[in-house]
Amino acid sequence: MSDGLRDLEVTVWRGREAAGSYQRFSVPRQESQTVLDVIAWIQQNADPTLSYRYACRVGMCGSCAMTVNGKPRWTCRTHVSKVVKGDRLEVGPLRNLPVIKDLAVDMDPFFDKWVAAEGVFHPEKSRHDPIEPVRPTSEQRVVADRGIECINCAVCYASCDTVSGNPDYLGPAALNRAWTLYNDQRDGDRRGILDAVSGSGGCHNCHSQGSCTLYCPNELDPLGSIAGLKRATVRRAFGMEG
Amino acid sequence: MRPHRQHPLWFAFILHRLSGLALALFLPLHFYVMALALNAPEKLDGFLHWAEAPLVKFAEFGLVFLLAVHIFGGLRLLALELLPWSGRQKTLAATAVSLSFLLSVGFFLRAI
Amino acid sequence: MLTLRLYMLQRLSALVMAPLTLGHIATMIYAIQGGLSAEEILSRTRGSVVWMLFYGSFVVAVSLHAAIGLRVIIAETFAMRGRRLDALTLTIGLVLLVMGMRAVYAVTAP
Amino acid sequence: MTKRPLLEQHDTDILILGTGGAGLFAALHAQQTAPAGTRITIAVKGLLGKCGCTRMVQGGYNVALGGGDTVERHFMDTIKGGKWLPNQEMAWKLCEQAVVRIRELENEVGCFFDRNPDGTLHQKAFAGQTADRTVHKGDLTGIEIINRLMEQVLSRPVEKLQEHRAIGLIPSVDGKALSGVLMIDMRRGTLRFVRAKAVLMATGGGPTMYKYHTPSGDKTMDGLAMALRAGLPLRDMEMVQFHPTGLMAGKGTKMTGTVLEEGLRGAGGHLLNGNGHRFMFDHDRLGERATRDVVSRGIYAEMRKSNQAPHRGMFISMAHLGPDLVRQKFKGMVKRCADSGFDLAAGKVEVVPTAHYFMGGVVVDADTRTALEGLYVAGEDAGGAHGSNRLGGNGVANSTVYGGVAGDVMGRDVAAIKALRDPDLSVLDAEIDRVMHPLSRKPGDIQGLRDVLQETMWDHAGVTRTGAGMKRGLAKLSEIGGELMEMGVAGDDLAFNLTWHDWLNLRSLCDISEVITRAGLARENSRGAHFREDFPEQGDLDQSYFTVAKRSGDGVEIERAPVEFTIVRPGQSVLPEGEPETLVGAAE
Ligand SMILES: Cc1cc2nc3c(=O)[nH]c(=O)nc-3n(C[C@H](O)[C@H](O)[C@H](O)COP(=O)(O)OP(=O)(O)OC[C@H]3O[C@@H](n4cnc5c(N)ncnc54)[C@H](O)[C@@H]3O)c2cc1C
Ligand code: HEM
Ligand code: SF4
Ligand code: F3S
Ligand code: FES
Repeated sequence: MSDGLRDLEVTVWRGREAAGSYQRFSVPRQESQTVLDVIAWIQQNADPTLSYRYACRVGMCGSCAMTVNGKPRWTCRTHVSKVVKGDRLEVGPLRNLPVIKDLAVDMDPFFDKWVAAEGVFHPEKSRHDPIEPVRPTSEQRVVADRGIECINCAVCYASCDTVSGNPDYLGPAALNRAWTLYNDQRDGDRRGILDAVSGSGGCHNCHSQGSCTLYCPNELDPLGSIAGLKRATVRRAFGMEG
Repeated sequence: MRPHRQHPLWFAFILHRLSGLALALFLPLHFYVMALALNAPEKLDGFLHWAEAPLVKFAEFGLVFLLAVHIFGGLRLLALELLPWSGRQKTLAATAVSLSFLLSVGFFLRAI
Repeated sequence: MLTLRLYMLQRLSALVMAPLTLGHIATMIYAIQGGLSAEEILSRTRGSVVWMLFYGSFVVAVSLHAAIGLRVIIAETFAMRGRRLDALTLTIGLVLLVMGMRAVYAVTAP
Repeated sequence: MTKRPLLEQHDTDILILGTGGAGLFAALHAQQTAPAGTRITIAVKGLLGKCGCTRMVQGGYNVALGGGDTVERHFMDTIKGGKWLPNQEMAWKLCEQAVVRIRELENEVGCFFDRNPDGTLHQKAFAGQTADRTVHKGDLTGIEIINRLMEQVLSRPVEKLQEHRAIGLIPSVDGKALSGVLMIDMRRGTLRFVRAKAVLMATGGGPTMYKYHTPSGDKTMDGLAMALRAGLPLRDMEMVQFHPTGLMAGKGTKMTGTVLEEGLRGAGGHLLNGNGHRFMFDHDRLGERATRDVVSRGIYAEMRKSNQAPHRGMFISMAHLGPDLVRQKFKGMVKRCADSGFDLAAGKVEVVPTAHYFMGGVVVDADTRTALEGLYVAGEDAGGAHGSNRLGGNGVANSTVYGGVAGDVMGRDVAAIKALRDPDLSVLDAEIDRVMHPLSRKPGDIQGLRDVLQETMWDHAGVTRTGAGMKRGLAKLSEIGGELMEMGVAGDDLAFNLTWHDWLNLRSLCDISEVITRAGLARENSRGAHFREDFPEQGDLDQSYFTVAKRSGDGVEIERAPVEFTIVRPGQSVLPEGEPETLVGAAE
């Protein structure tokens, strides 16, 4: 299958947080091959100690994101031919998160911020109540639906330079979730959400760099969601609803 | 430049930041020069003559340019943040605004 | 670093400045085109309450705006936080305000 | 012998293994029912909520919510779909509690499922159902369910042990109850023994010992292998569900085996062989719209006949419906295929049946209790609710319903348990030896050996089976198992050492593969997912039996146990007289 195609020259980040370096591997090229396949090939055939993370392999779990030729990507859904530069591929861990080892990062800070942004549904009803009718075409619902299909892959988080500069910044994914919930008419604490995103790490720190929206593999628009939160908080500050 | 930064919105961001920074650094200077009017009017006059020199003219051009870049960048941001527009409209508006601004600045500078 | 309050101050000051700055540039271009000397410029602004308010509000707005803007840049670039950052923001704002007001006074005092 | 890593001790009250629908629901419910101050710990092989199959649920969640549909009807569909093998108490509770659970998911957890234009929940019908019953969120239902559950759990005081892999159930000194669970802290490569008063096993089965499979990479039958070693009875172990249309993209990519959704066939997609012949009507009058097992067997039979396709699969073709329509209706699927280089909308995509779900599991009662005190099992690890076949949409209903039940039951049970139990150290030692075994052997090609296992299971205990084939399979399996024990892993750095885990994965898969094959041999008829060419008849329904596998010495023993028709007997129905056969319009 690899006939006609030259081997890939892959450099992979090895090591832990502070100490580490790129290591070079030669990987046979195949017609159907994702970046994740390349990494798995290295672990299975060249260096059994290479560490990385994946689960679903189809773009649903958001565990496999890495930095590929300098850009954050979900590796299980990134075909090699789309990102390869000549025959070269450079793969590193996601930015902005602590590295556990090689290509695996600690995602806890990302999820801590998700919770800190009140990205958690606040129920008003219980399992004993009927399910609330919600018109799918209502303006609010349309807005909520736009941001709902996030797989928490942290690609946006890794792409954002504001996160790099400001470790307190909640980041695009958490804020996108907060905005989605804010527009969920069933949520019982929409004011609390606005409070949570108005602190010193809140939505107002976003400089609209737009990398989040550009790189989100699911074509979500955290940039737009964050702008929505900024508007909502300002409106409330002027006493216009909230 | 790091690959993840190579896209228009990030360029817009860094342009806005650098112009803002440059303006903030220039501003005290500007205030100082203006304050000369009170203490040493002749120095101010000398300064204004000096301002006719080509190099200084060029610097001035740079300053007006920075200011314009920053203002329109800022207006773009404010529109993006405060008006619930769709992404496409925002891009269109931004392009329109920046084009018109470039034209007008060019026009004014030539007139000087 | 930027809370809602600082954010609003920065955006509001920007909104105030936008027309002021454009007005200022236009005036200057007009003035310089006419080849005005310092004396001539000053003779028009001195004693004018309108110009004083014009430049005065610009100075107030820009002190706020630039101080907050620099605060963000400093915090993100040099990882400065907390009291020190607040103090620095305040200092920058005050320096700009004082210098700016001196300039306004110089240009518009009767 | 490599030095043993330090064994850390850790105590908690309720320990939950796995963060799929079952594990996360258990954590929430345990928190609601357990006495204040109860320590709840959730341990998972990957990241919390980001592994396992519940996240991968596409089609949706079965629940009878009126509009003519009833719990009785859902129950009858489940029993008939399972070909009269389900444990009827479990199936009933599944259908009944799904109604509560879906309201909980919407009202308390915050899931938002697709609505009709008037704002009510939208429901559709999967194959094998007699009502529009499946609640969904587009075709990414699992992401919505797990993300919302994950947020709730993350925001509560539940201790999380992420990238902690359970490797052994350790009984108490007297052997009567469970003391705790031995784990590997995968990030550091150290061992940890966690004692708990109640342990829920919700590691989600996962038939990934087949050449083509759909589940996530973390699922390798660890739970069932642990249960087997602990001497627990496992039922229905021959029942492996194949999804007819897995993507075939070649051997070197993890994309191979992943699901192309059911809806493609429902919408009118054609299945073609290498000559472009639409072959499904040769096998069934419903053609491509027949049930999963039938279509899987059709494709498999065709594959054995003709070898033309590049990787020997068949093709699904949608283009005749109009590429633009396909692109619009199956946006996610088209994009996913495009990412791996295939044009689903206008071209044809090679497909193959792929191992999808495991109906077998630990014998439990309808309260998730097992034969071992202190051990509870829910979700795909538990056997009984589905019998020989799981209806599309019943999988996630099962894991969420029984996860919640387990949480409630454990929360109440721990109140009565005074102290943690001390472990049987000899078992603990043996389990530690087992995981350390490969570290003192010469490294070998583990992936290569897994390929051999997957070929073996695919060929001999796959979509269709024969007695002779399964016997050959057993011989191969014993060779593979032997080879694995001689194969090692370089043990100098155990931190995040995936190759060590590959070895352990393969160990679990080998153990359960043997059970699947032996149970397949013991069932001498064809029911649901289990089809034997040498026994193609379903056998007497009234005399239905299920298989029960148990460890005996070093081997596995299979018994047959009669199905108890506690609610309904074959030929009867719990539906009122005169109810229509189906409520689903002929259009779909
Ligand atoms: C692609 C796909 C699509 C599906 N679509 C549908 C559908 O539309 N409708 C439907 O009803 N069902 C569907 N199913 C089936 C459904 O996903 C499962 O039935 C159900 O989600 C299983 O839930 P669970 O909680 O038991 O296990 P899972 O959700 O699989 O979770 C298992 C958990 O246990 C962890 N684990 C495994 N081993 C260990 C260990 N040794 N130590 C610690 N933790 C461990 C895993 O990492 C994971 O977190 C689908 C399955 C797949 C694969
Ligand atoms: C001469 C005057 C001005 C100075 C010295 C100045 C300075 C600055 C500085 C230093 C920043 C911080 C940049 C950053 O965070 O990256 C900034 C930001 C900003 N400025 Fe100005 N500015 C001036 C005028 C204006 C005007 C007239 C506008 C109005 C339209 C404006 C709009 C903005 C906005 C919206 C930001 C926020 C950018 C962000 O958060 O990313 N500025 N300014
Ligand atoms: S918003 Fe997009 S990029 Fe960010 S975590 Fe969610 S899916 Fe990933
Ligand atoms: S990249 Fe970062 S700065 Fe804002 S628009 Fe996105 S969060
Ligand atoms: S492995 Fe799940 S998103 Fe890539």
